[in-house]
Amino acid sequence: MKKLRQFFTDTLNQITLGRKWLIIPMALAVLALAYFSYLSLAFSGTRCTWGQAQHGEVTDAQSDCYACHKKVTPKIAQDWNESKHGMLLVKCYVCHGLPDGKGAVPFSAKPDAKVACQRCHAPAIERMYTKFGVREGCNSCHGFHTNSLHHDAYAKSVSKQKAE
Amino acid sequence: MGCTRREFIKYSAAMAALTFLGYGCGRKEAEATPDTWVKGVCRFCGTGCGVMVGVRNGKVAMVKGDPNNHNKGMLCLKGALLASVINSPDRLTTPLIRKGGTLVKATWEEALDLTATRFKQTLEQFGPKAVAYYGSGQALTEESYLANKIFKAGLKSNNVDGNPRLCMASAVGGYVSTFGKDEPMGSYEDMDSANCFFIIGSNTSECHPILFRRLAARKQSDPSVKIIVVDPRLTNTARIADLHLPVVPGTDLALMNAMAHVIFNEELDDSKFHGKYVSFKAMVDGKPVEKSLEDYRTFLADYTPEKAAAICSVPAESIVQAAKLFANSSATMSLWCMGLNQRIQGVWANNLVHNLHLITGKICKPGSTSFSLTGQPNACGGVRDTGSLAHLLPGGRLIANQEHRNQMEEIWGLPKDSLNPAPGLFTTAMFAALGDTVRAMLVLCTNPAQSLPNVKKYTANLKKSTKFLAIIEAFADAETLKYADVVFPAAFWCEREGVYGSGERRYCLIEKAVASPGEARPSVNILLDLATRMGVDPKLIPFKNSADIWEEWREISAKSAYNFKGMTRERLRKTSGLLWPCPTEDHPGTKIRYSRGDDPMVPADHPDKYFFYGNPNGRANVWLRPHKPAAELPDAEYPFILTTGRVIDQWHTGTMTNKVPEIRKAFPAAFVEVNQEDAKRLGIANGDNVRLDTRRGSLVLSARVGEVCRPGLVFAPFYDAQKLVNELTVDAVDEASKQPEFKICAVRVSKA
Amino acid sequence: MAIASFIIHTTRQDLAGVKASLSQRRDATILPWESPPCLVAVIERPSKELERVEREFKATPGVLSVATAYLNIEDELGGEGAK
Amino acid sequence: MKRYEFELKRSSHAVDKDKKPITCEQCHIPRRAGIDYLVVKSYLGVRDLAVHFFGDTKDLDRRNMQLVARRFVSDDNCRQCHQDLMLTAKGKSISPEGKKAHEAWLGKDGKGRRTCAGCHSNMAHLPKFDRRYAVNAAFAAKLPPEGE
Repeated sequence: MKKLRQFFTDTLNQITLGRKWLIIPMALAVLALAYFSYLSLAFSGTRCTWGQAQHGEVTDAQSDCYACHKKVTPKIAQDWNESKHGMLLVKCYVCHGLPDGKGAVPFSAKPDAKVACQRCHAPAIERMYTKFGVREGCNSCHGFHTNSLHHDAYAKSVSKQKAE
Repeated sequence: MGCTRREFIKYSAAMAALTFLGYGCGRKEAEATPDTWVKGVCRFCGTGCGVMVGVRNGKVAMVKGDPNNHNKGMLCLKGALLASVINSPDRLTTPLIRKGGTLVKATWEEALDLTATRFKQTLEQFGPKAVAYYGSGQALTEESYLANKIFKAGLKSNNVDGNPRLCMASAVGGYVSTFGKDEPMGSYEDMDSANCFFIIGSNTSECHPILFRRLAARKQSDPSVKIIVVDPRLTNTARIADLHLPVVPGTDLALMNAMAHVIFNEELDDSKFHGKYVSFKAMVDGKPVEKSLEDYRTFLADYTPEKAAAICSVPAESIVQAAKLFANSSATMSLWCMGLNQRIQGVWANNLVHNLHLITGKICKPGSTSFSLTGQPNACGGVRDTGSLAHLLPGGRLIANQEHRNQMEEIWGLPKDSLNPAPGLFTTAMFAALGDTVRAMLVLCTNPAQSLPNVKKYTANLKKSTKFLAIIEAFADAETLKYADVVFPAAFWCEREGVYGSGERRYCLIEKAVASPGEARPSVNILLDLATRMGVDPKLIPFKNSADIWEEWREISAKSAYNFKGMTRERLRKTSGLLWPCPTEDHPGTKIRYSRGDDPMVPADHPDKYFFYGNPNGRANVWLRPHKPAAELPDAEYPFILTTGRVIDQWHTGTMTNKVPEIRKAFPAAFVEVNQEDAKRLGIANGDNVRLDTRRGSLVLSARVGEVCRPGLVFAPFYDAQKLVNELTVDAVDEASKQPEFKICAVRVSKA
Repeated sequence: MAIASFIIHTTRQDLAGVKASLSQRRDATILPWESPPCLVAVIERPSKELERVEREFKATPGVLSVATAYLNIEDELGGEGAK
Repeated sequence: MKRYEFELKRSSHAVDKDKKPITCEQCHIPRRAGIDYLVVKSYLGVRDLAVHFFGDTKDLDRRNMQLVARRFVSDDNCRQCHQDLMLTAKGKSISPEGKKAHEAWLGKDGKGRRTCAGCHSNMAHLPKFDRRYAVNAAFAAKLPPEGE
């Protein structure tokens, strides 16, 4: 422990050698860094900690994902219902799997686009790759839940509007 | 949120690690990709989507859509989860024989010998009328053709029927009576150019999701496309409708006659078309009689929109609007399914849809077609085309017609007039006679103990000791196994090779991708072994595998209007399906039938653009069909109407879909949909147990209260083997097609 | 005390067993991960002992490999903030 | 700011159960004195000043702001009033679905999202793009149909 402290002070001394005033902006920078990192980590982004979320037990009576999520995550449920996927009844479990993880599809709040999308959209993904090269995920442009068929009355989908 | 600094650091530590895992995921999954992809067709509905079966280490690892087939790589949720069905541990792996009331394992020799002996005994003792074959729209074309030949040509028994009797018979009746030949004249491609869709009696979005996707995409690409949905339920299909007509079940004949009335009154008919290509007909005393356009108009005069509105309980303006949308669009496509077919006026309802197309000339043109949707993957190709029904012979020939019989005798190399001239028993009659006049039955690839209407009546016969029932089945939990004397384990789906024919006349080869489990064998080989042991003339069945059978069937088709001689096995291997007629190996297949230039069956020098060669006069028939109510109407005692159907997740009797954990969890048990107003009146809340009583049985189901069903109507799906909804349904059949009226029966609804 | 996180790879069959045996450690917070089958262990120990902890993880039956993902020894420098 | 006040006054969070108006900082500033309070208060203060002097207050991207604003709505603030998570603000029992979700949040059965606002959005503000949601219908009805 002492060695480490020695090493730390030595390095500091070497950097600030003969320029003692440098220690003030450096300290300020460290403080500011600490301030902002605390801010961004303690109050992180959207604060949806999906990595930690775990689904509770589901009884047979609650087996319809949509019926329950219409109440507990109403916006997501309505988005899905109005989206192409909802309209065409590509239901929750097709991409997200079963909450107990015992299904054929691995359970995930954020399904891996490489596997989930592939099952139906393989030709389109192929076209995208040859046209634009490899990209991360599909969701950033083609929202899984917001690619609209309905709420914009068959007009342009949200993804296309965004692109304009 | 309270969290100490140390907790915070620990949290960041965990997140750092999880971030790495996020990347690790993609790499891991990429390693699990299949080694080889084998082309096939989806095992479920009649849409016939092409699939690619991903095989890894001899097992099906993944299923994805075939980009070269009509579905363009898309699959519905059932298709996408097909891998769990074929990998299910719940498969039959050895033959079973009933001994002392229970099914016990047996060897193939024992099972085959027992079945052949029992069939032979029955034939000797009671004659060919006492044996029967009950086939399926899920069996391969080769299997159906072979079974048909074994029974009709080999055993001289015409008791060959199949579950398409329960789903497609009325559509067959409709096409044959109107056009002279079965099967739709259009293809799915018409969906891309239609400007108006008339969907009647079909919940396309749940029963044919990939076709619904196609028509939704059409609607999205062109906002001027109009969709009319006629359905007593506000289904998911109705969500994209511009006009939804929630008619009282069983009143659509009045509706369609009223639409025809409006079309003539508003002069929206195409007199050039119907003057040249249509003849008007009516049934008088059981015989078809020629009628004139004037007769037809007089007949329609009775069906004013106001009168129809009163019958159907929808506004008269909506009927007028529907007729105008139908007739004013540049191309109209009608789609229907069980809502019209499973009715005692099924054939008539089918005729009336064709009528609308014929009087407006919206037929046999791109986007203009009357298109019947199919429920099973091979009802069209396997059963309708091969004539594996009690009144048919292959290639659209009729048993009752001596000329047709003689043609088949010549083709099959039989002595003249040796085929049994009496049509056999149709499905419900066959099961009604089981144990009585029918003593031995072979069931292939279907589950009648759950799918027959008024099923208790027929399971009583299945229990009789005077019957012998052998079934060829892949899954150990099928309801019908309870009544079987011998069970043969069958290779499933892509465990053997064969052809499926989908709803648009598309024949597509399922290639063998994996080996079948245990001792399971392809049904073709089981049928061949049985036939040999039953003493069927070996010259009739000179086959080794399904490819041999296909060769023979392909040659035979050349002698009928169902000509697909050009579809060699090699060609089917290379392509993702071809549409017949396809007479030569360089013919690309036919998108539109009866049209000169498109259909190879119409001579290139034919004087008219359209030629309905199925009818002797070359014209299509417009039938004068009056409105007729359902077999069992609601009354004071049973005031509600019960209709049955499907949900998107589950397929038919659920023997396959229940193998998928996701689906089993999503729809564990059958339920009953009740209208919210009715529910309020009866004191039923969502999730309550509701008792349904009909004259045939009663059932307690959990309620789903909402606005899906119109008031006075309740709906229950039939997939649940624990809650057999078919114990409630009525088994009255259509006079012409013999298809039962699953869709309408009177029911009492009360809180349990 | 230092805080570190490890990614512990295992097989799908052994996942539950490894989780059970690691959960007995008082100094560790264990988060299982389904695909790929592995666990995340967050450890609170003096930094000198971390190497030993890693060896212990490796020795646990069913563990295929162990990787360090995060290390924080700030508290050992100042000696404050530990709670 | 006026827009937010306007929406707040028409929302379900206009007044507390004693009919006392609920103020902005009751939700948006961490209640407990300490490092959280200091950091958030100073950060928001500086940022507000910056936006006031240098930013364009008319052109606010509410879609993005919504995500950021939610960061500082601390659960402790919500729980000052909503103590029993199995009861509604009016003291009635919540729906079975709600119970399940709150049990997950409490860690009894599963683990829910970390914050109240993660699920319960549009409690006091309703941008135009969120008005189409059925769950916001009652709130949207109280706001003028056009305009932000």
